[in-house]
Amino acid sequence: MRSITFHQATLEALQEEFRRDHKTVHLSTDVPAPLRQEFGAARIRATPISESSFVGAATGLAGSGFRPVVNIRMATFGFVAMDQMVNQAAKITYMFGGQARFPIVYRMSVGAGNSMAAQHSINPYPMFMNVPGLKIILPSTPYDAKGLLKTAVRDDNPVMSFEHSALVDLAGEVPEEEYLIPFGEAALRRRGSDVTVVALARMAHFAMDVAEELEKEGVSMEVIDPRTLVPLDTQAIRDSVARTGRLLVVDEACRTCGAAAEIVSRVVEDEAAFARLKARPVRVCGLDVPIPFSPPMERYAVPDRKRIAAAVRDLLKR
Amino acid sequence: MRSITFHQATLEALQEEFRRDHKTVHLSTDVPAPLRQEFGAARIRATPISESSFVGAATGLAGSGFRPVVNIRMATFGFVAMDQMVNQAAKITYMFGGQARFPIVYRMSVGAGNSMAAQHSINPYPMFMNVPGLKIILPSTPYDAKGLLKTAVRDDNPVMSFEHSALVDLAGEVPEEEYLIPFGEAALRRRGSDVTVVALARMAHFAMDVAEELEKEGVSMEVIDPRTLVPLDTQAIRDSVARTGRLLVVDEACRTCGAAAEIVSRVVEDEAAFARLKARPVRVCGLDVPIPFSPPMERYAVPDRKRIAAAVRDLLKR
Amino acid sequence: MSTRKELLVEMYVRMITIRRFEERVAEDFQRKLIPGVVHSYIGQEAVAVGVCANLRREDRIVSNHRGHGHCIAKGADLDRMMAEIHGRKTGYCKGKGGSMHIADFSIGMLGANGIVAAGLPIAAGAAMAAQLEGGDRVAVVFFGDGACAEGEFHESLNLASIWRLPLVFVCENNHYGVNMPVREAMAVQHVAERAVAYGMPGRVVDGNDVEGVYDTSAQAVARARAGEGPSLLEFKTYRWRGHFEANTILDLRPRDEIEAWKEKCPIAALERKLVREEILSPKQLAAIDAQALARVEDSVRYALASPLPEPEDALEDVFCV
Amino acid sequence: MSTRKELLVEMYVRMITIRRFEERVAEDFQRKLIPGVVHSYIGQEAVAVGVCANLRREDRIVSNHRGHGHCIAKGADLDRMMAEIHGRKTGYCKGKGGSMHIADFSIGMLGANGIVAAGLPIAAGAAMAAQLEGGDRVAVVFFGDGACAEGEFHESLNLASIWRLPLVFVCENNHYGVNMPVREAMAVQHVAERAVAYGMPGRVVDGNDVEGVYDTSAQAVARARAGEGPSLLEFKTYRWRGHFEANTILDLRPRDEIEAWKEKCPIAALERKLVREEILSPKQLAAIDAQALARVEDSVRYALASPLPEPEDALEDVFCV
Ligand SMILES: Cc1ncc(C[n+]2csc(CCOP(=O)(O)OP(=O)(O)O)c2C)c(N)n1
Ligand SMILES: Cc1ncc(C[n+]2csc(CCOP(=O)(O)OP(=O)(O)O)c2C)c(N)n1
Ligand SMILES: [Mg+2]
Ligand SMILES: [Mg+2]
Repeated sequence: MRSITFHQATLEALQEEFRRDHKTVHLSTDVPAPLRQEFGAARIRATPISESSFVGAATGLAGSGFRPVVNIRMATFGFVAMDQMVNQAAKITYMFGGQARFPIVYRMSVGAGNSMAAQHSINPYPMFMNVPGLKIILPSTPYDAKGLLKTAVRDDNPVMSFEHSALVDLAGEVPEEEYLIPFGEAALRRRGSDVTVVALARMAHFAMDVAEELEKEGVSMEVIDPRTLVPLDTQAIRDSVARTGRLLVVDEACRTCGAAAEIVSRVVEDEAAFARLKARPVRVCGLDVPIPFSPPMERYAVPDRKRIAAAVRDLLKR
Repeated sequence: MRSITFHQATLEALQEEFRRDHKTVHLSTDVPAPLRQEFGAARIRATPISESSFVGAATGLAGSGFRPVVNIRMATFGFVAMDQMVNQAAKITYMFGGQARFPIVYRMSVGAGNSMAAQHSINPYPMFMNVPGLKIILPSTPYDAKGLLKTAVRDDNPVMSFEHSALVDLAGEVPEEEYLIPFGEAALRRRGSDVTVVALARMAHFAMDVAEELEKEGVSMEVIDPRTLVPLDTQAIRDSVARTGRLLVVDEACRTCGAAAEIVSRVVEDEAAFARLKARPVRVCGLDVPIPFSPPMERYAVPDRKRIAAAVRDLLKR
Repeated sequence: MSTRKELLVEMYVRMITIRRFEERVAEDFQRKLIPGVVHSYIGQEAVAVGVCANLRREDRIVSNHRGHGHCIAKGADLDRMMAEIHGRKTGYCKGKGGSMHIADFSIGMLGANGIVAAGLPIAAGAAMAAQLEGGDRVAVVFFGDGACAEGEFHESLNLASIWRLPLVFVCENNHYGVNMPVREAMAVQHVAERAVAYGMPGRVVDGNDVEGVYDTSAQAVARARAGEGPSLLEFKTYRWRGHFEANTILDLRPRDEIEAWKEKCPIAALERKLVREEILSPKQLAAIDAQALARVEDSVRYALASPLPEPEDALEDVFCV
Repeated sequence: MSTRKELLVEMYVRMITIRRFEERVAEDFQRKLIPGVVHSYIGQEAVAVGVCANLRREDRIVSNHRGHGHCIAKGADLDRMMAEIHGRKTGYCKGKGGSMHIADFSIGMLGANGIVAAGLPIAAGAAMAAQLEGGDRVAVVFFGDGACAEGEFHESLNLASIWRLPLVFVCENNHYGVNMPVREAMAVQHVAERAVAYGMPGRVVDGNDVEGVYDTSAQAVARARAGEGPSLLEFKTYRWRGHFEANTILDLRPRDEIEAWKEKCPIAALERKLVREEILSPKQLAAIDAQALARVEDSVRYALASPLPEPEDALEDVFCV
């Protein structure tokens, strides 16, 4: 199968969906040239730097029968438009009793690793998970990115796509034929029997590396990549933990009230999974600090392979 | 001891602190008359409806040696100023290497129960817990409200005070003498041996009612009110669970990635507490829905005494 | 009757309907029949009616927290409005929204909004939709003087002007945002002076003169339909009642100021004109009024006869499927 | 030398220092010595220097993502700046901030900022502090043309005008926000036209003429010191390099436009003037330049000799105790 980058995969997803449905429109401060060329300046709009206005405009467009895709670029720029996402788009279907559909896709890049410092390195998806009315995808491979983004464009609800900046140039197999990936189905990246490692976004790759490394030590790691956080494939995770008896959640986002806390809670509050737990569940997350600029500190602030491996080894001691 | 309302207690806290330190200033769209009268229009400013500007101004004031208190009123109005809180104030001490202090208090009212519908009934403190650099208090009694708010004004960091709208008129004992309540010390509301119930804000009162009710059935409930969420008195909760072997967390905020998920996770990831758990930990939280307007639905969307009692009874069956 | 006369009568019907509707809502709120809060439109009727009289069903409007008048002016059904305000299952939003979140997408009413100024960007999107559709639909957004201090005011006017969106910005300057006088909230005299910052026309008009409102907005709507871009209209008016129907916020406005504005009642002014120009007799006026009142009473009966939602209905409509 | 001449020389020293500093930063970035991104100030030196020449140490400035020039103009230490840019422990922020977050509160430099327009409200707060202090301190905020589309631009100008804050709004209009031409981002010709919406003076000035910048901002600063309120100054200028020193964003600006603006180099213009008016000889100029270069080279040596932070330092400074 051909191999393309994460970036190309998301571009293809939009190209295909924009061809398919002429009600799709694109809003962003910097215009993706291939989209502008193919679909014109009316549908592919370059916006001023005023996120509230164009994020809010997306809601008005959606409520008027269009399917806007908003590329906010770095997730951090979304905070100036926060009300329009969490207080308008997320609640509007509900507040209006379901009388209108609001198909909106927000794309935001996230993640540390490029020395972009505190404001440009955040992973805010846990904040949005706490807001009912938003679907959230978090792809880790070009294949998933394309399939999930296409599903997102067709979804009749606001969907946030968080895309890790360190994955943009990652290449991976993507079929020529069209495909969609449904929301709420985790990817079982690797079967294993000793421990369930739920790893998000970039961390899924780290977890796979660690699994390979630890295999040499006789450790059998199961690696699950949820791919979508809302809805979350809770069942797949619980089932896995019920089999392995051990849970490690790895997430680059900050620990407190993070996605990992939610995943741990969903597992332990399940009778079956709880009963099978052989050891306390463990989280390896981004530290509860703003991301520092200088590389030694930045590397320390987010999980790495070593920390993941250590956590797995520690878990297996019990 | 004299009894005053939650509202009066917070007003007294500000009056005392504003007398104590002339560097304190107050910003809000509607001016508290007693403060304006005593401290004048220069320090007690009425702002236009432009939250980003005055929330941001608080950061500039703080960085220039003042101690601003910003009353955002309903937490929902804070979303239009989100960047100034989570991306500026929260990170600024850190990004600048600790060279300046940013003593800022943000007051926000939260909570459902008044048929104010989705935009005006939110409990967004879990979102802010995910943001390092913000301290968070969540008082449930006039006594705590006063003592914590005074501590907040003296703290050299941004502190968010979330105040449940249904508690504003609640009366309670508050001494005439000055006192402060340190952050990070949970209040043990009631000793018990069968189950630890960690209950936040208004839910602490519900939990106390349930404890009384269930006492008649021979159930001994321990009730802990964390009072501050950042820092969180993790030790007190773990110790309690290690004694009772059972954990229920009750929070009105939405369940997913909520404060309850964090509390559950902090307990189960602790060796000692985990080892003593006799039953799976349980969360009773606000449903993952925007708060609906009509009373029957609104009541259903948030925890009530019945749901708490049922959860406790169910836990004790194991 | 000539078209102009018909128009005046039609506008009168709408205005008196809003007035009677709002009076009844206030009354029922005080009687604790209505949950939550409601923001009364009494005193501002000429604005919603004068503006919306220029609109077609397929044109879109976006409203704010003080939205009942906009709904009625755009042709919303009183029964379903009243049912929503009472939190009934038959309401526009199945009881999920209440007074602050009434919407009727089938008539182009894209929703009231509890967040000050949040409707402006949404309206820009609705106007962009109209532009993409290629017809001559327009969008109108209603907001208060208080909203003009918010960043979204600026961002939306800027976006609309650079994209020449078919959008009319309607500022209802009732001189206060809660208790903050607009003269303390900005350093210029008129909101509409700000239009120059966006290269769009700005107009300041008596908002209690429905004909003036109609004529001014007719120009702005025509301009929008012609693809010539947005306008900023400021209508000076006044709300008669407190910020909302609840006693949690004091009304600090001067008593005599309130009374003076009541003298300038937009409905009484129109009545005088209709009688003076012999378009309607006092008797006909009374009949229309009685009919409006009857419609409002019907809507209350409808609301009260409607079932409350089931608790579990709370679980529906988070997402549409 | 007369004061005016001294001023010109002093401004020349600052401008050439910024230029040499930024050249070296760009070079070291290309050599991958500097992590993250840096936004070059080359081409805009006259703005920061002309404005800050009016300020005292205790006056406060707030900057944006393109902040090196503002820091140097306000008197920041090159060593600690360069160390910060290189992520060293000896940097202004102990390596926690980097290029986009340099601050020096001891000289009233309240920080660069990675979020477009976020500095404006912060500066309003600094100006309010000055007002409360009761002296004649002022605050200045630097922002780009792109920032003028953000809501915080509007909110801050409004707040400053109604409170008559001692604040000078300095828009560095370099004609683009990344690749978005300012003429497409707003429907008026000049940002400063927007001052009328706030009842404050607005001025449009050649931002490459340091004397003009100095004189215009002298008036605005004097006005602020006198308690007469804020001003909006727009300086037309141009950045010579790409949006930032990284190749992740293409520079889509016309080549010949860039070249034309290089012809209008603010430093070359000042040099010509200094020589023409016989304030400095070409030789003296060269000596100053050499000295600036040496200072920059020293700062690089300082930075490179400084230790990197320990990984665990990441845990400090989340809160101050
Ligand atoms: C962002 C935000 N801030 C504050 C509020 C609280 N609030 C509701 S209405 C209102 C006053 C609005 O004034 P104006 O826009 O003039 O409308 P009016 O009520 O006068 O019709 C305020 C402050 C809010 N809903 N949203
Ligand atoms: C709120 C926000 N949106 C977008 C960005 C990304 N961004 C950084 S600088 C910039 C351009 C700013 O243009 P301008 O204000 O003119 O400053 P210049 O770079 O031209 O000096 C953009 C879009 C950001 N940092 N913050
Ligand atoms: Mg008003
Ligand atoms: Mg620019």
